[in-house]
Amino acid sequence: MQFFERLQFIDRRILFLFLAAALILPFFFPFQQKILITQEVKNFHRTIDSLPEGAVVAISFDYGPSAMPEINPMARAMIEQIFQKNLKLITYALWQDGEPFSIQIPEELAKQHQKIYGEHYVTLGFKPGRVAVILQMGEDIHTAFPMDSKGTRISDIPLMKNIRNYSDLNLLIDLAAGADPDLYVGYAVERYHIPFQAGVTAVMAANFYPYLQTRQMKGLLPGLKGASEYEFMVTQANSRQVTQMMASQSLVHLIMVLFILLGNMGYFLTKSYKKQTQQKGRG
Amino acid sequence: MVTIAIPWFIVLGFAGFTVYALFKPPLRRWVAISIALAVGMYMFFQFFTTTETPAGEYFNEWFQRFNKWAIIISGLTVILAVGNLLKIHILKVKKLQPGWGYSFITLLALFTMSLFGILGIQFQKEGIPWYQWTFRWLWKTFNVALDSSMFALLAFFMASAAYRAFRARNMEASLMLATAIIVMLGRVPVGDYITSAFPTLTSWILMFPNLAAQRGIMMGVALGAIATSLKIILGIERPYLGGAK
Amino acid sequence: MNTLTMLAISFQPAKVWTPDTGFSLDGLGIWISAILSLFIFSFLYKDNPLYKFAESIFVGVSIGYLVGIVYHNGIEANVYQVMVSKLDPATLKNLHYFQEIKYLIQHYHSLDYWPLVALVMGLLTLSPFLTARHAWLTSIPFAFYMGWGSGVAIPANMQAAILAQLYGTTYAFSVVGASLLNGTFNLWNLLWTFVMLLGIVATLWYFYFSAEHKGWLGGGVARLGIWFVMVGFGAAFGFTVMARVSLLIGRIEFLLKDWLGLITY
Amino acid sequence: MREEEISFRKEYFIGRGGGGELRRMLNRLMGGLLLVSFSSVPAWAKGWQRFPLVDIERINVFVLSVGFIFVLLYFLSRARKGGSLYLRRIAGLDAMEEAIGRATEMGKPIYFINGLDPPHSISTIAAINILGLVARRVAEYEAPLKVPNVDPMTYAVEKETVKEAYIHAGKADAYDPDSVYFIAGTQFAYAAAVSGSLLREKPATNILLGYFYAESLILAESGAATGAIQIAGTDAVTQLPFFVAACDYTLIGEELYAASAYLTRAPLLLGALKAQDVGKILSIATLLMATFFTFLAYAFLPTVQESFKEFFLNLLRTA
Repeated sequence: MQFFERLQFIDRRILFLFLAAALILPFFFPFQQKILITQEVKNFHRTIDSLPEGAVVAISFDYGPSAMPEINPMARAMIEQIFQKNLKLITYALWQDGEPFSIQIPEELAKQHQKIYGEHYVTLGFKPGRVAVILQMGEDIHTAFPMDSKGTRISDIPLMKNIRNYSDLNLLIDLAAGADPDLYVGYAVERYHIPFQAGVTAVMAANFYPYLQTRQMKGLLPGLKGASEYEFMVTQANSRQVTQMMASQSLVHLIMVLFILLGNMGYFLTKSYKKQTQQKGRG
Repeated sequence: MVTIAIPWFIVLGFAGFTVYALFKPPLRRWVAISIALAVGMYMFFQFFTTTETPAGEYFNEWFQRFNKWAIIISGLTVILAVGNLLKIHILKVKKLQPGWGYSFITLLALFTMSLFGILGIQFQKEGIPWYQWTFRWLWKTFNVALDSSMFALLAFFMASAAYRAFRARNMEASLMLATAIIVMLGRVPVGDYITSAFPTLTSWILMFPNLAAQRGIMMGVALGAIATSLKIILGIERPYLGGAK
Repeated sequence: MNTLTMLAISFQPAKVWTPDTGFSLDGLGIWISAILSLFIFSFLYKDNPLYKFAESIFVGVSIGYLVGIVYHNGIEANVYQVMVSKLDPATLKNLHYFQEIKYLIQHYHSLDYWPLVALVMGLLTLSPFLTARHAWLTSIPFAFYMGWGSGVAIPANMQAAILAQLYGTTYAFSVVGASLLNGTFNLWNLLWTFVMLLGIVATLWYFYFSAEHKGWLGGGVARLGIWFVMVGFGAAFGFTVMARVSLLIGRIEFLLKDWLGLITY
Repeated sequence: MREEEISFRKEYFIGRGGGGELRRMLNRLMGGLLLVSFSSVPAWAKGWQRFPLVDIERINVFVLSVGFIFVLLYFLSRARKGGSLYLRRIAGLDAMEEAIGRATEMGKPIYFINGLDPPHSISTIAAINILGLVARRVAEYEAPLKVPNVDPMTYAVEKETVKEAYIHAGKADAYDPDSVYFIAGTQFAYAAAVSGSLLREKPATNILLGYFYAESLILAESGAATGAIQIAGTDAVTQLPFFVAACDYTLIGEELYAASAYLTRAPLLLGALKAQDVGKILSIATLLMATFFTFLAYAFLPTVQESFKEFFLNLLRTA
């Protein structure tokens, strides 16, 4: 009996040890895993893929450094695909902590693809107000963002000259660590009828599946898995970083499931053992 | 001409009312209540108007103006955050309460970061590179490291909570446990190596039962949000009065 | 690939100072970041002064960062720049502060004054810190903001979270129904669509408080509702495990790669 | 009236005319009514004819929203007058009663932990309402109560609430002014401090009500480790799974408001809850009817007009 009971109360330091091992080992012994691409990610890829050359895509960076490992790979792959397809890109941030990402990532990739700031892409920077910004962008982006992240008036930027509001954008993408896609669906998609999709942290992902069925969201990238699938679709191979992260992720999930099962086994065995002894006592 | 003057009358009317209320304490809360009512009603009804006529455009112009104001005001609520932080920590340092050292560090971090933030993100005037560089460096060193470590910490708690507290006590908990395990295995490639049923089942769970539950919850939450919004507009519930009733 | 040699050879911690390039702020930043991360992780053992130290810095810098970024992106861009939007930016750029003020006063007729209303309203949030008697003034910006938010929230919720969801469910049935006629019928589709409907109805019924959940129908549907909710929560739980682990992996990667240089790619 | 003006008005009032047959029907109806009512407008009021009218595309949203306003106002006024509004008893409340009883038997403290949100957020209001009743019951049993706090404003409100509850129960001398206390000002510090004292004191019962963030996990887990009976309630959907996993009883989402309204009969909560219930039952009815008839029409009535088949779809269409 003691053994069963002990299964339920393994010291958490042992659990942490296993966890740490599962996390760190794949960094030194990396292994490639098969990538199975889910429908929501396929849809996400196709939405961008089916846009005509020169179409305009806006990406909203609504996450902070804490969600960086999950969402940065998405952002990179997404901008990669956009630049490969010769689409125009606008980035901005509704979370103050997302602003540096909304500037750095496009700039890095623009260098690789020889894209020119102001013609092929624009970074508008951060704006407080969330719903207010989403609504005002539907009416007039030029008044929601009077200046870009560099301090130029956006009416002086060639790319922004013909872009007034959502009706001039071909696609809106939200990279979110919170409930911002809810706000986009409520205030932009329904009100202004703009095609929309999102890449989100796994914490929020389960909440957004209703929007996929109603097509309020064209596609969804849920968490690191979504990022790895999408990256695979765009570049035909995963980057080393994402491969390794997925490897660690796999092992950790296995360990966690194992421990949960152990705990429950202990729970049930203890319970049935207690029942048995009670019956004996009665008899 | 008259139509252009109307909004000015309204804005000045509210301003006048506010000034009047400065001397008439019983009237004070009515300033806020009437503003919430007027703005809320306007935003509500504007949704149902078209913009296809001059009058509709005029309606829309005010809608946009309110949006722009909301952007500015929500930016300025940072004053509240800073004010509260200063109030708590300055007091602590002044009275040398236990832990005043930490408060001092918080204050120091706050001042350094806001100073370099304000000087560092130079827009119109040519920026001083030293400030800009320091600002980015501070952000990368402190904000990124602390924010991401803070949340990385949760993984450990998550693991120990999942192991120690997650028991199939009853039907409900068992269902949740089973789903969680399937999703955990179905969302990593390893699950597919065990059996290809995991990813398939995960997709099914997400697209049907999960969707149904989330949609049900979503509709309930939306009804709640509508009810709360209505109560705020109509002044039945007055969260904006806060402590200053 | 010989992974073990990789481990042995590539131990290259971030360098604060090298003979060739001299002092490196980047290296220093990485060291500070890493040490602060370890301070935070020490919380796992127990709450301790190191953790508290890191946490107090975090509270300070996160708000400090907000101050800087809101000042520029919120106030400078959306108040000042909108006010002077009719003036020539190039001229303004070359003026010094006093000249700029003088220039603005001279061109007072071509300024846009509307943003000032919001600025004044927003600055009223300062009132509790300045005067106790007129602390109530702070309710004005909040009343505006909450009234505004509530006004837009009602139709948005009604449209996106209620009507559109009802539409989506009904639409799924129209597709299944039409498939009976055009020969693409699949029994599973019908079944799963029905499961979806059942789940939505049962969940809504579970959260219906005006009737007792009794009898085989009322009680049964409510029970079904909570089962669906639990499956939803299970999915969320599984996803959350995934998310939290990803964040930790990201942090460990920073420590192993950027700080210690144990892995190189 | 000139021909072009009529056509202008027709076009104007009738709107863009998108959507299906039902919407077109509604358009015609509305447009016709408006046309009739405006055809006799005197010349001096001509300017008003150009005043914007309802965007016919959004008429269904308008009707439902306005309808909901009236339902809400009706129930609020009834709740205020003290009319009898039926709410079913939430199962979690029995569990709470039991848990308080158990704590008394064991002579161990009861912890009441509320989330990080300030006192004006709806979940904190609900939690404070329940705290009042819990405190009264605790005072009757004379069990020790502990309420650690993170938000200074919530702290002040809860202190008053607990004190009043003790006075109400006639046990004013048993009230311990330190039972409600401020423990830490930030999220994780709060979680650490509370979980530390949970592990030290091993309370018999933990009640976690309010709006929780990532700290929910730490709190619920350390509570479960001590073997306390845990009752949780929150409307933070992302945190609910942890509570369900680690607590003996969980009030899910709106159940928290319902429990609060049931106990206190607070008109604000009660009225809103009843209005939401009407919304829910209407949604259920619409769903069942719409899916059933739409399915039947599409599956078995191939010859019927498209507009008939799309009746419900048009009614619900928003885009």
